[in-house]
Amino acid sequence: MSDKVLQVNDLRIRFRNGKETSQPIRGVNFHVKKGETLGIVGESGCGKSVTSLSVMGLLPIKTSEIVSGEILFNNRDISRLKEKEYRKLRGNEISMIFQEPMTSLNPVFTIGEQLSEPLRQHKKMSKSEIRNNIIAVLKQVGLPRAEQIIDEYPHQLSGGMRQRVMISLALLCHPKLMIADEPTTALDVTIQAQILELLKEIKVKNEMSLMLITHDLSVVAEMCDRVVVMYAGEVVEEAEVNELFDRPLHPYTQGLMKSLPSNNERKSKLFSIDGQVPKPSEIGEGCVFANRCPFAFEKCFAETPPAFNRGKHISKCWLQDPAVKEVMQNEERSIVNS
Amino acid sequence: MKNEVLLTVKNLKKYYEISQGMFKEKIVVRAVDDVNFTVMRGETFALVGESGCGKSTTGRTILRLVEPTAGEVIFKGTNLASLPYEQMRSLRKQMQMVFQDPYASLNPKKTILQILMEPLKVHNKFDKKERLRKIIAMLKIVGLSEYHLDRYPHEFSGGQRQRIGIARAVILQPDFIIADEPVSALDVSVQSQVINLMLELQKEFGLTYLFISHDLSVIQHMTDRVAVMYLGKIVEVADTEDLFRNPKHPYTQALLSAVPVAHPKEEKKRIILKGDVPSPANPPSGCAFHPRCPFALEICKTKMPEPTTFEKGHTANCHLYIKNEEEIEYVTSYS
Amino acid sequence: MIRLSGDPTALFLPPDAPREQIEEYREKLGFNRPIYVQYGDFMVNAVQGDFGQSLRSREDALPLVLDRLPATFQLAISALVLSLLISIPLGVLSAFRRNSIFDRIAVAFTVLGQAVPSFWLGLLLIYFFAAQLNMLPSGGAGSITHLILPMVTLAAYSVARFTRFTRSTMLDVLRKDYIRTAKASGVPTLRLIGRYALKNSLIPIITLVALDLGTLLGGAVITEVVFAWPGIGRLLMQSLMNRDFPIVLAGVFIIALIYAVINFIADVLYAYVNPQIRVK
Amino acid sequence: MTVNIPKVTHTTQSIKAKKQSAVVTFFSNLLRSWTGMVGFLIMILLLFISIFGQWIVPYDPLLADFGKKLLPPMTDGHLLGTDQLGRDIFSRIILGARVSVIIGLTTVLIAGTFGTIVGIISGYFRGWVDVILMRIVDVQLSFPFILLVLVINAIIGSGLRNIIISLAIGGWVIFARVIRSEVLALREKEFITACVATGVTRIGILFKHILPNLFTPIIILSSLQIGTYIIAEASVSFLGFGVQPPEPAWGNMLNEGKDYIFSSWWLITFPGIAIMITALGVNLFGDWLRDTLDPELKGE
Amino acid sequence: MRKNSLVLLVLSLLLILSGCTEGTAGTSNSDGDGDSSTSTKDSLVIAFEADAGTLIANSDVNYVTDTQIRNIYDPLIDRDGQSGEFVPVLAEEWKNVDELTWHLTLKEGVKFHNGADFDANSVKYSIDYILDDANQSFYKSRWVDVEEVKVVSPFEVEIKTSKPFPSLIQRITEDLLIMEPGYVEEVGTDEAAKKPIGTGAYKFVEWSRDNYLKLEANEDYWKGTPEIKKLEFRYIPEFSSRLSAFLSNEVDMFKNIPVDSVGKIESDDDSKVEKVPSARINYLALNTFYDGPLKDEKVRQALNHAVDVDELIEAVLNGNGTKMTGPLAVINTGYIETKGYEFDPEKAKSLLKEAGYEPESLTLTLDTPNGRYPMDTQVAQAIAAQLQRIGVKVNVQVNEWGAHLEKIRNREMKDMFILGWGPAFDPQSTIENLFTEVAPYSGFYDEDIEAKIYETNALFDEEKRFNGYAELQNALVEKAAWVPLWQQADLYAVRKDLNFKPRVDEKIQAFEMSWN
Repeated sequence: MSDKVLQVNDLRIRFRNGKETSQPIRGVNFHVKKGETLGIVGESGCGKSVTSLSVMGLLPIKTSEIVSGEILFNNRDISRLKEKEYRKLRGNEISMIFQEPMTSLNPVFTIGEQLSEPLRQHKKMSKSEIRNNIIAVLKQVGLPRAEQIIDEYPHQLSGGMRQRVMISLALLCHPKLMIADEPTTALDVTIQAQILELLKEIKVKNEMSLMLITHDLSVVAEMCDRVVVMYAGEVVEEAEVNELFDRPLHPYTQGLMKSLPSNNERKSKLFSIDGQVPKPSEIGEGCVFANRCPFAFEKCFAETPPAFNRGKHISKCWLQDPAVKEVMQNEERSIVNS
Repeated sequence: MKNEVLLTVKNLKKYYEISQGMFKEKIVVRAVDDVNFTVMRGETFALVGESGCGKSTTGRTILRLVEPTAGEVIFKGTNLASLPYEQMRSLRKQMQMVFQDPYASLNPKKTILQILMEPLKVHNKFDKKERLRKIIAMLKIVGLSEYHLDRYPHEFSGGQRQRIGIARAVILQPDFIIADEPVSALDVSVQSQVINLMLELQKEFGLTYLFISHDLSVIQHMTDRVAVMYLGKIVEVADTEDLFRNPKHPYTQALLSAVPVAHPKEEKKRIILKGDVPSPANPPSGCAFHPRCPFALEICKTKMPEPTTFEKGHTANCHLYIKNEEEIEYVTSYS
Repeated sequence: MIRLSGDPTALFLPPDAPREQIEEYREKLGFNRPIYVQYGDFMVNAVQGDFGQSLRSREDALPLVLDRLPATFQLAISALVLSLLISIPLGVLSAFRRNSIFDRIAVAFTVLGQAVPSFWLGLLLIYFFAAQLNMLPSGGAGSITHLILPMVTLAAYSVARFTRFTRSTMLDVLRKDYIRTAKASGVPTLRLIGRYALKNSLIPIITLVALDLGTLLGGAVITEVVFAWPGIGRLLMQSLMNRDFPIVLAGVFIIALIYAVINFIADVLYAYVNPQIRVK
Repeated sequence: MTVNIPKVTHTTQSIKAKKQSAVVTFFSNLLRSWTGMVGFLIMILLLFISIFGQWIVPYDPLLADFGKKLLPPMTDGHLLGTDQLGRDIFSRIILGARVSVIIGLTTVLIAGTFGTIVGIISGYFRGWVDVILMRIVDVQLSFPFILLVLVINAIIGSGLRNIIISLAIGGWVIFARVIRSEVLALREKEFITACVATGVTRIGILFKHILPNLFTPIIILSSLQIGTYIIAEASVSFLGFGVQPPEPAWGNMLNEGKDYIFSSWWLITFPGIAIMITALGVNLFGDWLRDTLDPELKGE
Repeated sequence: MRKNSLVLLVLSLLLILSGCTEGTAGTSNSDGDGDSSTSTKDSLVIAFEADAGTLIANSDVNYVTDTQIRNIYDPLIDRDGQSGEFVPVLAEEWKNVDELTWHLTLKEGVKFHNGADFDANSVKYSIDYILDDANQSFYKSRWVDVEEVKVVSPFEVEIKTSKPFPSLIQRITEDLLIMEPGYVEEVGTDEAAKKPIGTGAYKFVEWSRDNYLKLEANEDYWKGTPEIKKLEFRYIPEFSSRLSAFLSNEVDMFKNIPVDSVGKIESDDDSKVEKVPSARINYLALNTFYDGPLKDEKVRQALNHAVDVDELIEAVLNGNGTKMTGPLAVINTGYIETKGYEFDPEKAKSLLKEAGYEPESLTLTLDTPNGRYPMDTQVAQAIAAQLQRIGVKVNVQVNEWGAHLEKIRNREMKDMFILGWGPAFDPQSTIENLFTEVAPYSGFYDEDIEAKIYETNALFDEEKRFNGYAELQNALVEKAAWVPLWQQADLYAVRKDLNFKPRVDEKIQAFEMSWN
């Protein structure tokens, strides 16, 4: 099992807001292997960001709680580490880049001041060493004029440059795992292409694993080796990327792909998943997708489906139950071909 | 049907002056800089470009939500740009807008009934009873129902709000709707619902859309013609299919190539552009794209390119096409 | 604006002065003219820095006012420093340990602090520390002990306001993405708050402090009266009572000027901590 | 071709969300915050005694009784003692409440109305009107509020009516400022743009869309300003301007009492407590209102 | 790397603060503080409610100014502190040559603080200073009848008046202080107003506006060396603060204790209260300029019967006042005992009825200043309460002082108002200024009385003059122009071991004091 950098087992997280509690994450399992890029894909509110923050230990202390489950990083459970211990990991062995490069950099400190932080915290280096290191990394992420940029303030840089700065911040200590939470969502297409290219490149160069969180299936297609699909706080499907795009098993994944305009004939009516994601308070027994699923039958509303494996392709849908399959053998119910 | 010109935009300009303090000179931001295009009745005309390219401003300037600095906007033969306020106001029943942020564009203090009633009242359409019937019918068309009437915008989800926004735009039965990034704020699954709705409505009411978006896949799916904008200027105009199949302008080519693949097995040739979009306050000389253009020539730095016309009304503003065909062949295949 | 209710001549001339002389004075001082003429005249002179002479001492009003400036500065600045020294750590701590007992007490304190009128607080302090305990002088200037009570009185309101503001700004800042970024780089909590969050909160705090200086200067008027502090405020009050309006106007003018200057300084400081403005 | 109508899921929330009357919402919100509740109760109490005070006072607040001067609290049936003229302090405080309430409410009404009108004009019509109005506001804002009130009061003379006028003259600028910036912010809101796009008239936009959205900031600002006015009046009266004796106002009670600070502590204690409780109540209520009505500020 | 800017900010501000504090702390050396045990105390700190308006003589009529600068300047003639009689100071003798001429002989060998000699020129200069319009002296109105001051010899002057000026000596006594002509000429009036030079017992040291005035003993003082070497006047506007400063030994004496606080000071071991009936009188004016019931003499008399002055003195002033029955106080030179009105509510009611008023239907307005005279508002309210007893309703209107004066002068007063007058030694000033039609602060006018006033004022013969004023006093009482109240009691809080005898003319002369 040593090839798994990160393993998340049955993670459950609860949020408290006054007297109300909600569970944005309900029993999430996945892992990231050494050197691979894992995509976590899902729509807003599905819990993908909460998952990533929990790995970083950045969930708000007062209002959130890991109810159960474990987060194994290099086979060590870090889910209940003390803040001080966690700090040794953050920015050092696990690092993270965020969606909004505009707001994720502190406007009142220079790039150099901010980039020196992880090195100060985790490496014993002299000031000049730190500076040289930073300049090197800034160059590595393709920033021109690195020597000048180090003394500039974030507002003097464009969005793409800021995201590069963010990436270099995450790279400084040569982490084993980098989490990228929607790293290109706020960027223009041409800049997105630059950044994705850069991420691919540095992942290989730095021999690290990448956990890419996105709502954009095409980014997943572009970047990932393996994909986890999340819906309403649960992992509904997990597969190797080609496998997933060729044979999505879960109706939600199928619907998601089908509703992309590029997967539809021009000007035709797009496929769409009816209805909306249930609110946390509305989730009860049964499959979380049942209320929107075109194939839902009684069992879906009554019982929560377990994860069914088809090789390394896992999906949480009663349709994948061999028993059910038997019954419906003759009716091919995948909407991919409908 | 597509031969009737509905809207012509001629030399439209919108400059903003930004004061830099008392003693410094004002900066002039050329948000929209000499834009020309025509929209035919019944078609969906797209404006595409990256953030800050002026596509939204163009849309708003056409509707006089932003006063144009110069230029003409001829809608059904009337120049909107010089129309007195009151006349413009009454013309608005023929041209409506759908906004990107469905929450911000609905008055939080008004119920859905009030929001939908307002356009009817303002333009004095139908009598009172008729209005309510019309509103309920409209709600049903956009997929909401009668009992939503007394709700406030915050009680709806993003997708539902956008339906309300669309209902408000369509209820006056306008000829022309400008949709400014109508689906960008929505999740994929909801986005497809709204796109479907817009397509249905177009068929039902014979609407003409000016569709503003940065999302190339959406544009490819639902529009008839596309204008690509860069730094306040239109660099290329073509039929949608033509543009996606055969982009002429290097910027368009880069833009299309930057779109991530739809399937992991798909191989894609990429033109990765250098650097970022320059500020419209300080655009580069000559062709605004030249500092990032992989094919930039000497002339690009100094001279603004004129549009070159290709088959089927496909035009592109690029110096490359002034030269002979062979060279173009050479340059483009080199990429 | 020029003629206060109550004719100043009455207050300066001896009570047995005959009517003619009073009229003569009024004429000499220009009170017999229509108010708008007086006003216009005053404005013309004031712009040139000439506020006229004090009716009582027959000296130029402006130097008389400027004379008191150091005392007022001393009071206002020491109160400002005191309130910043208390309120910033308090607000930061309170924001950091949000909803803790400490935070609740701090919040209650600030709410209360904003409701206590400063002159009353001054009276209470005099009652306890001067009248009852006989520890501190109840008024006047001179030694540092004279400064304590008026300084505390004047600072109290600002402490409440600044604490409250620091707390909410800090809470705001702590929610910001860049704080999360810093956390994700492994920055320790203390450093996070002391260096990162604080500098960001400082920007709005500086603005507030500058804006509040008006309140502080206004409060200084009352505090100076309560504690007989020989500053502009007390001079103003006396002159108001005496209808010595050249002094009143010069004083009000000077205070407005100080306020403007301080706002300018705040702008400079603001630019200093906020690079978005500094580097354009 | 028929239009496809997507299904709409009826979430439990939307079914539950029946229209509640505003009053019910108000109180259910209020009950959830004990600080808001305390503030509200104080305000109700204040309103009550300012209306019915003259009938519930145990003694005539104006009647001097030299035989009973400077009695300490709880003697001879005087709950809070008597002052230097033998007047019952409790009764005077009760009657003083009316002065404070009248001043607080009237001033906010005058300053608020005027300031709001100026703010709307300035923010909505902009241009040179805005420039001129805001220059006036700026100039006035560079004078400390309390000082301005004091000077104005000295000019126009003391008394209840004049202190209200002074406070209003000193106070309208805050309203003008805040309302202007609200209007400016509202103008930029997309829903206003949407109104323009719909073809709503300018007047229609102002009255139907901007004004209703100003209601919340006006209410919040007013409630917070009342406390400021009450304290300012007390300060001015304390300094010998403002409300004049024998009319009992808390500020001038303190003014009269300050000479007795060494001998009779109760003269300066109780009126001060009354001011403090009032300001506290108004502020708590104002804070609560802001938190409830302005969701954008709700975080804190 | 930049240091935390907050720390910088705070440090810099602290620096400013400490700078300021040291500055002021340095100027006020530790005099006046405690050390009551040491026997060799030679400094005195006196608290005043307000600063001097100016330090130049002959300009500001305010008593606070006058009291202070009289320690620096000497007058020509002074009053005896107890009897109020004239006593020579820089003038050795004075005589009336004719109706329009006065002759004064001056003291020789007196030197100013700067070493200059005092002589007739100084006197001429000082009087001319008052008369010169350019100096805007507030005293001028009282001196307009002076035509010329003639230097007869170095120590003799002759004052010529344009019309008979019987009260000239009074004016000289009360107003005139002698300035050093050479010094004022040299430095100019502005400078002289900040750094005074006189012949007085104390020399100027330092003046911090609204803070303190410091003087030191003039060792060469012609009357002898003052025992108190350092004299400081400190300005503390609030009574409570003055009291606190006094009780904490910061201040050795102050004037005007509110009557309710007398006990507090008397109970202090280190302190005593000194008291003297002053030449300042308080009265209730029954305004005849207002067209109301008080135009009727009977009503005015009724009010005199209805107000119980004794009760007011006891209940409101705690006995600190000396009852008056007529317009003049015992201290006045022209005083005669008048027969006052008995306190008789029944009589009052019947008088009102005679005048055609039902007491219960009568509503009067009473204006009072606030804090100008001891317990003034309280007195007003007490009077209101007393009148209430016979059924007359009185609305008390409290005015801020300036407004009060203006109302009187503009004849905007309604039925009654409270006013004080003084220090009044000379009958003319009181009677002329309070009972004639044109006098600004008058509240009473009667044709016959006015004629009599002008007639008496012009008299030169002492006896005739006295009789004239005696007649007037009786007439005014009869016509019930006022409800005369009392002579104020001047109450001084004084350190127990200070030798101090309060003067009837309110002056505080440190030269007359010493420590035990």
